[in-house]
Amino acid sequence: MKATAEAPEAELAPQAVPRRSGVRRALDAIGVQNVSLLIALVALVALIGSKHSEFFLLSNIEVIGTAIAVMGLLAIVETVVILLGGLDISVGSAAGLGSVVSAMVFTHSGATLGILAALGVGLLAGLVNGVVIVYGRVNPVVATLATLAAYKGVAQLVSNGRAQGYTGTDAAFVFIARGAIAGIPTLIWILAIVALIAHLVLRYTDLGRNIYAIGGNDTAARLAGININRYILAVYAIAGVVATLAGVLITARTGSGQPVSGSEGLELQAVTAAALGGCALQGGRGTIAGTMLAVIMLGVLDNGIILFGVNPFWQNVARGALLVIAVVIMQLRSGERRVGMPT
Amino acid sequence: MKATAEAPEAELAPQAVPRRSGVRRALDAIGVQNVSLLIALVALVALIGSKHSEFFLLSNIEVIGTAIAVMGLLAIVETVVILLGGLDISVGSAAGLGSVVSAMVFTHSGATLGILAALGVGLLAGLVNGVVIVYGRVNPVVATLATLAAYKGVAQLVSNGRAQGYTGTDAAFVFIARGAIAGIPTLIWILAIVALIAHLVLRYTDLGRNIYAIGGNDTAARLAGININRYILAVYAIAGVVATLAGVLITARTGSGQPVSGSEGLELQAVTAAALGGCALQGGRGTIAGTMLAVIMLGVLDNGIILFGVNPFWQNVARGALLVIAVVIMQLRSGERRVGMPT
Amino acid sequence: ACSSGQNTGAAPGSGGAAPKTGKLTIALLQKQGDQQYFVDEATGAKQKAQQLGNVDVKVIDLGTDANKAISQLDAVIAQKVDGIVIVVPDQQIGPQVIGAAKNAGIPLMAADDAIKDGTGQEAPFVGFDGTQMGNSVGTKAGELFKASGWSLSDTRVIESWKQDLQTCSDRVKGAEDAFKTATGGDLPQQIKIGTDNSVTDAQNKASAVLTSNQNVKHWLVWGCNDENETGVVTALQNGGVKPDNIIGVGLGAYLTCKDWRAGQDSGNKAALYIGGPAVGASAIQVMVDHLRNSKALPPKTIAHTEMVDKTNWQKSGLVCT
Amino acid sequence: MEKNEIPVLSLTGVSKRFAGVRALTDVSLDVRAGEVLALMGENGAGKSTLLRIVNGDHQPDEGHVELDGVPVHHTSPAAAHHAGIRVIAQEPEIIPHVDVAENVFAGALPNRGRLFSRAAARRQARQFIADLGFADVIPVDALGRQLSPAQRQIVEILRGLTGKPRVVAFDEPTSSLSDHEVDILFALIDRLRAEGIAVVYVSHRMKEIFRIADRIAVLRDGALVGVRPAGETSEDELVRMMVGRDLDAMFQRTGHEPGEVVLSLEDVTTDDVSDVSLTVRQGEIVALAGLVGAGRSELAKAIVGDVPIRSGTMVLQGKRIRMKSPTDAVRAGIGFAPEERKAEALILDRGVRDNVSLASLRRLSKLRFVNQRAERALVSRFVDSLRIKAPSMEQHVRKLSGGNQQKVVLARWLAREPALLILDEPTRGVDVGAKAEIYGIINRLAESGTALLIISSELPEVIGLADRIVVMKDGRVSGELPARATEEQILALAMSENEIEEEAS
Ligand SMILES: Nc1ncnc2c1ncn2[C@@H]1O[C@H](COP(=O)(O)OP(=O)(O)OP(=O)(O)O)[C@@H](O)[C@H]1O
Ligand SMILES: Nc1ncnc2c1ncn2[C@@H]1O[C@H](COP(=O)(O)OP(=O)(O)OP(=O)(O)O)[C@@H](O)[C@H]1O
Ligand SMILES: O[C@@H]1[C@@H](O)[C@@H](O)CO[C@H]1O
Ligand SMILES: [Mg+2]
Ligand SMILES: [Mg+2]
Repeated sequence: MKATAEAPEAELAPQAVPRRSGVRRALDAIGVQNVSLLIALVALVALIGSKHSEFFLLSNIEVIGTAIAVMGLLAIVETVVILLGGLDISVGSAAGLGSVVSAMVFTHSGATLGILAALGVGLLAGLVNGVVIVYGRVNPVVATLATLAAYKGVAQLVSNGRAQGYTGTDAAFVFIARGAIAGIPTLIWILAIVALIAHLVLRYTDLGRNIYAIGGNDTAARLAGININRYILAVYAIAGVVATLAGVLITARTGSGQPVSGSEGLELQAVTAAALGGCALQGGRGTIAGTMLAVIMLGVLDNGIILFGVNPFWQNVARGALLVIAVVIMQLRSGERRVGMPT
Repeated sequence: MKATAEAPEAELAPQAVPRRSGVRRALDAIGVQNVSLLIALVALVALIGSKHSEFFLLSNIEVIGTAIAVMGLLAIVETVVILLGGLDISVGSAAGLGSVVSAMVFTHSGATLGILAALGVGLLAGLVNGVVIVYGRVNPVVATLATLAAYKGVAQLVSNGRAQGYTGTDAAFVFIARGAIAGIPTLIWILAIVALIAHLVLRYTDLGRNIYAIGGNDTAARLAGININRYILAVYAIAGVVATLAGVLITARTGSGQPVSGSEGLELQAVTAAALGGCALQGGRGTIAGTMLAVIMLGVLDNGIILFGVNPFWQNVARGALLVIAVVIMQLRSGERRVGMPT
Repeated sequence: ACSSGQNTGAAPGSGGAAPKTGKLTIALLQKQGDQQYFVDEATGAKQKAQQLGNVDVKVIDLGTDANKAISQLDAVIAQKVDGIVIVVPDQQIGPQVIGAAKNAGIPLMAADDAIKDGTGQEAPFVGFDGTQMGNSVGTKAGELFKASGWSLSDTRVIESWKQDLQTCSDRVKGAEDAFKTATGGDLPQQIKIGTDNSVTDAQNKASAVLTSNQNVKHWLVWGCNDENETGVVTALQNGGVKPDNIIGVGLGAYLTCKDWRAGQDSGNKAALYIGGPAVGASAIQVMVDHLRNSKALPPKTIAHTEMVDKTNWQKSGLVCT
Repeated sequence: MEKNEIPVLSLTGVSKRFAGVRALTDVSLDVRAGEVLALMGENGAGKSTLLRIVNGDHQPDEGHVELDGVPVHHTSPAAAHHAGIRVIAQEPEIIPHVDVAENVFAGALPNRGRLFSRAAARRQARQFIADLGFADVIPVDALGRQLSPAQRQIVEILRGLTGKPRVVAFDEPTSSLSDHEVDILFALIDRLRAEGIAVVYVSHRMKEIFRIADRIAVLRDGALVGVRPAGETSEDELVRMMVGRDLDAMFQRTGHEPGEVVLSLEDVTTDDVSDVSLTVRQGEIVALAGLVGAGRSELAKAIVGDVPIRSGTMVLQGKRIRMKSPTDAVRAGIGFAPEERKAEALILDRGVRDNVSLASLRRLSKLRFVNQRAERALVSRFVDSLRIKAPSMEQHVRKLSGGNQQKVVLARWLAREPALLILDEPTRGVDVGAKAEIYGIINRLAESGTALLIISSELPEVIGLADRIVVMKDGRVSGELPARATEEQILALAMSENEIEEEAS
């Protein structure tokens, strides 16, 4: 066992940074992945800011913060689902469903009930996903691709395909969309609070640790006596609730319930953010911090592209290219050897 | 556990069917998964046909065949990519790129060069994916989500966002879109030939067997002397070529180069078909036969939904629900126990 | 039995077929069928069908996918519907669409976006003209701009649209041209935003625009549709621009009307009401007339449009949900 | 502890069938408090299946399980776990991206309310690991995926001892451990016995069985052949019970002159291995001995190009060569069967056929099409000679017993017939009968001129097979011994001075 004693760090090489200095230790706590993301983010900010100093205006930073709120919420729950070893593609249409339900119920019964109804529908939608997956034995990708279509249809059916209600004069919805607490926009607060809760639960409770265990090796988790099914059901249910919460934000921001147009494509963005933030799609690996960094980076990217006034076709190219570059930098720093499929 | 005790066969059925009778042997060769899909397909056909005898019109069956050609091609290569343990979300926009390139080059230099140019661009696009994944160490989902955006942008840029050219009077393109050989539409031939080649390669050559091995356990494959990187590059390159071939079909069918019509969700349909057809998204498990059955089933489903004249909102619900039902039937027949994430 | 796929023989024309009796099935294929405008159009079509009796309308959403349009068109042809009304996702596929219907001898008409066959001959059309719609928007914006007394130099126009949709580009161009004519002057500096035609996308992108134009005082806003226009206006207002400093002219009026109905002060000053239900209804009306009574399909049925604002929208027949 | 009348665990008439296989037939067995019951049987005899029934992972088709005389129907491992039943699985299940502390306490994390503290968990884990004697082998803050096979095995053992176990079953716990860890484990089992816990111990190693067991139960083809008190039976009797006949001598080394040098390493240094020089000749069997972590597997991977060589030279069949990847190595005629069958060698969801022929496909194909008949012939030759127990050649490897999976890995490389064959722990989990067969095959390969480098932690195997024994310690060669060296000689070279002292005291 001498070898171990003498060089315990190096031999655990690929990912484990040796823990020597305080800086090192701090970096380790953040994770190489996150440090790289941070570097990529700083580089991006420097690039944009050097040409467009307006970027640093407080108002612009608020703009970025509010623009990412909806997608950020979805990225957070997507992260939890991915950590568990699943995937939830249906979050986009669940958000659309939440948006119309909140606006419609609001019209009849006020904001509180409207929001609660939306979250209730989200709970149901999430549970349906969970049940289909666990008891119907349907692969999570197929299951949630199917419910992506189904929930979209339901949102269209209940709204008859029309934008619903008008929340632009309601104090609660206006507060969500444009209010602020301690000078910080409500939307940013909501995102930050959800992120913080997710972070704390994942990191500091046995529930969170069990999610990592299940996603990392479900056989190990099962044999160790963890009730995997219950976790899957619960996590999908929560994903549904948070997705409809995102829908409530869409309603508040746009002033009406949007059955589909407000939420289309959000699911892929959420998955992208999670993956960019370092989640392994096989499960068991990733952090909320990483995902949030990725969400911010995507938000900054979109903002910068508009500041530069890039033509929208170039925007697609730029977005794709920058995404690749960010990940390449991040990965090459980790020094993994270049064989096979990266995770 | 009574269930288990009473049906010990069912419990482990999927692959371990002992080879007793001829029937058993035949079923074994097809695979339980495929048998279940076949049953689901027959049930669906019976349901539609019982209400709408027009379904069985030869012309309608041809329509289904030609309608699935584009998506079918993408599903085939997606299957190969998934078997290898990867994913290619960019096939949709690669198809769009192929479509505009074929139409634009055609306008200047004729059909043959137009088609070759498209396939060449596809090869390049596929190689870029492969290089980014293998040497850039970018997770295949993130990489191809990024190139999904990038290739879409490129297609828009070269075409200035407009449909390109007019191929509706060109003999070659017309032959592809509406011609027939031995009474069977050219589009169906193309799909069938590509499917057959993929099937033969996967099943009967060392290349195919190595693809299964890499997807099943890449470390094992590597240590057995397989050059994994070369396989990944080659498979992504082929995926690019076939995606642009699908783009050529789009051009032929629509009569013009369509920059984005391929990327409006075709990639998710291709993944859905592969997964429904029994591909495990972790890699190493799945067949072209299963995927093709799933493609046909999705085609029949779409066709039936039109026959029934279902309102488009219900269509989404119905599509989602039927997809789930089909998989649930399939899975429950396999008798797998209901714990954890299904694969 | 090889076939080159070329059309052979005389294609049955769309006129002069024997009148049909009994139940009619008409397929309505629409691009972006999940957009409110098209949802309304489909509703109008169905109501008209019910009113005429014994007519079945099959509504099919094509998204923005031209390839899907061909597949679904093939399917309804194979299923032998009696007539086809199509809103194409891309006008370039006109020749294929017209050719396929002609080959099958099924009468076809285009709605919303006109299409031509290979020889340049237009298919019977019902709907609006993109450029003309844009003209109405530009004219109204021009009038409001003149009345406001703003100067060109402290004003910007935000134009927001899905840049790979031809009809959207036509509308924006139409608005620009008409604005100049109406004001007899130049356009203020333009800021063009590419969106996916959804409210949220327009809103997110416009927020960032505000950042890089801190010292602009006044804003003009138009776009492809109400989604784009209201999204931009909302973003400006959320960013602290007073409604008085915004002149937004919508296209569709189905979203702008929400502010008006609520009596909310807003930058949405006017909108071109386009009667989606009316387009759907008249498409079915002419098609059924053609099928039952052998009336020729009229080459152009331009639907009613009307510029509305918070004072008069209710009179136009616009239903605000 | 006095021996209770009522056994802690008892099985009555337990049967279990899988498609095409009778895994267990009418097995009745008792385990008492404070005893170690050894469970033996050939590969595929049903040992692991029996343990999976005990821990609720499988349900018996017939029969039932009793705990303290009360019938229990555990429908999940969670339920059995709750009742105090622990089964330490044959294949360690490790959670890759969390640390050792969380791996050990998986499912029963130390927390206050729902709150989890990493520092507290590590502290407790460190304490727990030290209490059980593995402090110097397992770093608590390493991540699961960074652990070596031996460490994984130990983590699996530790996990099974958390909480308040009443019954602990070890399914071949020592198959990837070397003697040092085995000793710690046995001390631990003695402690469990003293605490009145009922212990079941599965192993193919006779030496261990006689060292640790009170009674020995033997399974053959899923049926219980008999139970013997350890003091009243012999190796020969057990073998007869297991295989139904006497075995020939285990090792039949036919000494002969080795030929040309096939592989020669000079001062090879990698990240974990330093200055290794060694040669292997045609027809020679060189064994690499050493403790866990000595760097033997690393060296093997360096030879096949899977781990970079930082300095030094490698000469293969007279040519200086530098492998960039295992692809180069296989092409150059080197075969390598890695030690971790599940992670590194098997395609679990493919059949026996695909797994065995994997490295030979090129040779079996013409114009890239695999000649299926030749393939089947090749595979069935090895299925027969290694006695791989599977209902058919298409059976997915996942469904084979552990030992049979190991045989599949070996078959892949034996079928390939390379000029130099490197086998890392070739007989892990393989039963006595099959071991003899494998030794026979290795011997025949050597006779036909193959150069063999065999890494093994089982000293009898090293001594019985090798023409020469190279011993490694801390990443370096610490000495070389001729054939027929003694275990003591090998151990002396394998252990550092202070370890020897500890061992002595
Ligand atoms: N899930 C399964 N499906 C099908 N057959 C199985 C399954 N699990 C075990 N078997 C079969 O049951 C038999 C008993 O296997 P088991 O794993 O209990 O053997 P074992 O005695 O533990 O062998 P080893 O010493 O090799 O570990 C074997 O033939 C094996 O192939
Ligand atoms: N005690 C240990 N602590 C940490 N890492 C270890 C330990 N033992 C082995 N390793 C890992 O094993 C590698 C070197 O050991 P290697 O596996 O080559 O040794 P070995 O002699 O084959 O022993 P083993 O029986 O464990 O395979 C190191 O790189 C290290 O990652
Ligand atoms: O896309 C637009 C839609 O938004 C509506 O304005 C009507 O015309 C369509 O082309
Ligand atoms: Mg076993
Ligand atoms: Mg080793």
